[in-house]
Amino acid sequence: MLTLEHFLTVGALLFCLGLVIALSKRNAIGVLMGIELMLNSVNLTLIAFSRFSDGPAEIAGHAFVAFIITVAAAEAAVALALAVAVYRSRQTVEVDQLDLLKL
Amino acid sequence: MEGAGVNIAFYVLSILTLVAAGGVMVSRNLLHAVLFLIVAFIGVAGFFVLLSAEFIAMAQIVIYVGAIAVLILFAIVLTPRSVRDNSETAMVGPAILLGVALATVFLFVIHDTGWMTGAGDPGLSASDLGRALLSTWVLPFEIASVLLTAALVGAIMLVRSEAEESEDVPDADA
Amino acid sequence: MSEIVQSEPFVMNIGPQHPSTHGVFRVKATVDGERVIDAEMVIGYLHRSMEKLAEERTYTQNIPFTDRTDYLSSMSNNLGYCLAVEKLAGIEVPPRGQAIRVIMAELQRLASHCMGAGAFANDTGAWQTPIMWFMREREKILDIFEMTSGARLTCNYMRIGGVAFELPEGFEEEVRALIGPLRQTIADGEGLLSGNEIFLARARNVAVIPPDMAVNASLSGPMLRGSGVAWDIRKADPYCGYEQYDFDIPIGYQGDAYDRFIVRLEEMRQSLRIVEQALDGLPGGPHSTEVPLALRPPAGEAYARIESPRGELGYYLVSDEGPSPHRFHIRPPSLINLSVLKEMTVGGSIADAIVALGSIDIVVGEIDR
Amino acid sequence: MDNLATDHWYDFRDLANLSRVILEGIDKVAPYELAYIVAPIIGFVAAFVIFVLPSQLFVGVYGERRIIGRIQSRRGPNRVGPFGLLQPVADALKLLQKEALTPKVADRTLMWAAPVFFVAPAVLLFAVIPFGPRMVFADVPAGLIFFIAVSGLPVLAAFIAGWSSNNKYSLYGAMRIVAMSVSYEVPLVLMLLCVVVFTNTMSLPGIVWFQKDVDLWLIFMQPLAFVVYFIAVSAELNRTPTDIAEAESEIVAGYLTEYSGMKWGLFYGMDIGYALAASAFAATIFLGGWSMWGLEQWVPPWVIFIAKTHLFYMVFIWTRGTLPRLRIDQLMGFAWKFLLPLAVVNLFLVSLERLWWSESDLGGGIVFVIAAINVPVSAVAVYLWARFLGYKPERVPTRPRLAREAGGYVPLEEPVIGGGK
Repeated sequence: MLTLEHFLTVGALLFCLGLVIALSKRNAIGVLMGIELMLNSVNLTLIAFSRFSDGPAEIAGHAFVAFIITVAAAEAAVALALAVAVYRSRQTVEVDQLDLLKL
Repeated sequence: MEGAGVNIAFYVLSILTLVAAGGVMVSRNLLHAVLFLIVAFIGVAGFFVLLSAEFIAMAQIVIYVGAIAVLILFAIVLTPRSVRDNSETAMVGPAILLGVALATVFLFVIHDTGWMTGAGDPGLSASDLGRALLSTWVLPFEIASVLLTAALVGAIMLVRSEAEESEDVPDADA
Repeated sequence: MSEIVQSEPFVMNIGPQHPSTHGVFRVKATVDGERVIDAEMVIGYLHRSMEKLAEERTYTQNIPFTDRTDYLSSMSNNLGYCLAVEKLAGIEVPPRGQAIRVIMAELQRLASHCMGAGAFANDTGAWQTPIMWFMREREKILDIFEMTSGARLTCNYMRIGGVAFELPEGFEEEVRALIGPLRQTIADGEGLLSGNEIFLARARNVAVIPPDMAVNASLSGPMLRGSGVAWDIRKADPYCGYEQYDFDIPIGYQGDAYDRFIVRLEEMRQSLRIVEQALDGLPGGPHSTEVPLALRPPAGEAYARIESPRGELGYYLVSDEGPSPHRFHIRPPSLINLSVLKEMTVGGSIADAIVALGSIDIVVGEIDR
Repeated sequence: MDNLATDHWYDFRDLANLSRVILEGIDKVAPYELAYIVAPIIGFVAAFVIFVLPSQLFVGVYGERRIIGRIQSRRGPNRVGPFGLLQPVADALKLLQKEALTPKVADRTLMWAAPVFFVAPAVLLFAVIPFGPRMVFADVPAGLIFFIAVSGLPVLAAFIAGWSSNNKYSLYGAMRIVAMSVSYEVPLVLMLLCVVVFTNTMSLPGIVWFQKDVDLWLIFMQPLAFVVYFIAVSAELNRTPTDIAEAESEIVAGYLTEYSGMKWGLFYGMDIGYALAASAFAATIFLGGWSMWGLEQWVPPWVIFIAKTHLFYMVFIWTRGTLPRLRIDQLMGFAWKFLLPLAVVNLFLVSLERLWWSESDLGGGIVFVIAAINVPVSAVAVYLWARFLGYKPERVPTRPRLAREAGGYVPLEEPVIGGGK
């Protein structure tokens, strides 16, 4: 018997793993991967809510996920372009090296 | 959702997805990390199928696995070997601490709340979603398309070097 | 891709073990993404020291060596060498011998161009089909060589003063039976490739050699003619009575790989014309003059050149009145034609580099000798 | 809908009967859940035994080699077994015996995993293909997008293969295949979107039923979509003239350079598998699937379907035997500059037509009008767009100039343009 809690648990664990990755990775691309994982976990949660509910909330979950996927695609493209641009000017994509604003 | 098959599928997918996500964290090679990420994406797509959201599952595979993962692979392969390691900054300790704390809170909330679950009608098809997107959600839909265009233009403008911009002066014979 | 990120240039070995280097030839290409920014040729994998070895053998014994330089056109190599010795020793060749030599040299040109055009099509990616069609015709030519000289590839047929044997029974019929199908195959190959949009995209405006560069680099053969320079040793400095035959020099338009390909195909047609004329007017008489086995030419030097399938093939001989040449040197057209490879490849993509190399039609045995 | 075949198990016009009878039999003697496990196995075995394996071996390997041999005026395999029919088996045995080398500097795990990742999606692809009216293994409502999603996966496997080999040629192959598939996915998906808009369904059986109901195949209603599908799919499958990822004359064997033995064999076999899947997909979408204007009443529909699939595969073989290969920049330019605008124009056109169809009450006969419009419009669009992009074949000489006498450079009388870069 699978309940909503099962899916929410997986979503929460996935989100936390993504968060840890996004916060701790040195490489900008690694950070991006963490963010993608977080977005995925949110999608999972939304779809789970949608599946276990009735009425207009059901379609809303799907629509939200569709928008999140769209935004994630745009975000990935821009983030990778940023990484490439940063690499071009600084010869590194390591986020702790990018400290020009630090005093 | 009942039945042995669904239960087995859920646990297999959970283990697959979470192990793959952990693989993204621990693997030293950035490319291995991306491949783990792809497995995690496929696992999440499997969850979507399990939750009878076939269309979203397919979109997940097409966009995340087919496009985003490929984009990341490109970005990695095109940066030199020296920046291809996947090590952590000094913030790894606090990050893990935060993650564990957040996970605890999440799990507490998840299991403590009495969720009002409905019957859950699994028959939500792609055409239902399409109709919703073009009626209820038409404004966000259009905004998303504008966002995609903006992201496209922005990504191209970001990576252009000055040499390339000078190349694009229209020639007489081009 | 290199436009998105400045990628690091790195060295890529094309060869010596590579499907498209036509033998053991190596290009150390420095590439930036898909673009070749530098190309260095490495040759010598097939060096057999023929020029030095030839100084230890008699003039007649050296003929088999020449088979093995350009192993795709042994008849032409035999001919060039024999012409040089004849010039050195002042030997006249009877008319029948000369006509047989012309037939053999032209058949050899056909066989070699079959290989060259087919291999070039293969390099552009026309997977095996054109080369198989041309190989089918080449096999028939090799059959004729076998029935004449006993060997298919290393014929060793020319001799100082003529040719080794009289033509066998049925030779003329065999050759005449060959001409029609060969014309058809040339037309087929042309129909498959010459107007083909993909082939044009791959070969047109690729590896362009301007005419002044072609002349300055002393290119010869289809490489030179592809650039629009009308130069053919058979016309400019006739040997073996080429002045009697009626043929044209095909020349290209702008010196790209495509021009060299169509020039080769047209040259095959012209060769067929020459073969037909030579067969029609095949004179009687002896096929060879008597030449002493241990030939000792008078002291001096001689340079004889012929239009081999690949270009100007020259043999330079110095005699000190001994039984073997004092100095034996070959001017291999493949090597000289290869010298512009860097100019042809740098700036293009890897795929263009392969097409450029294929359009030269090299034979590594000749380059390394 | 009329049932074409009877429900008797011996009616081989519909093999679904057989599987149903077997499942019912199992249901009587075994617990309920077992049928769930047996059903996929039966479907899998049936699809493989009837279609995939024989097609792979005898069309993909043997047939391809024989036909290409015929094109190249040679015989092809003719020694093993009658007419050389056992040649694929002999090849497989040889590959099994060969050592699968792994270079010292390669990424061993990934190099081992790549063929596995490559094979798995090929098996999935056949699940949604309708072989007959009821012979569809998994009737996914979004079968079309399932197909697109799954057929994008082997590209990643090929990338892993190329990258893990740690060979420059392999890396080139890997980069090329990824770049190509990303580019060609766009016109491909747009064109399939045209099909979806037109047929109003995303389910593959639904598309077949649509074509059967209007008695016209989609290839006539959507000729441009068919052409673009063929080009794009041959690019994704690495078939000549777009096989730049394996271009053997340039980068040796691309991402397969370091593979040998059965690991290579899996790639080779599954390349054919994907080509067959793409052919089956094309047969379903554009060639009417199992329907054949009533013939399916008499001939088993799955036989018709397999015949159509093989027919489409023959076109792959034909192009492979005759065409040279394009360069990567030309291929990318072709996808973005040529196919993409055409696809957008076609989508617009199809949407208008669909709107017209749903607004008017002309019934099914309107598809013939639409076909009569679309065929010339597509041809004109292709021609005009090619002209606009500078395609002028008649200006390219196919024969060289001729000179009578030897001399220097012969200047051109008029500048030559056209073709090339």
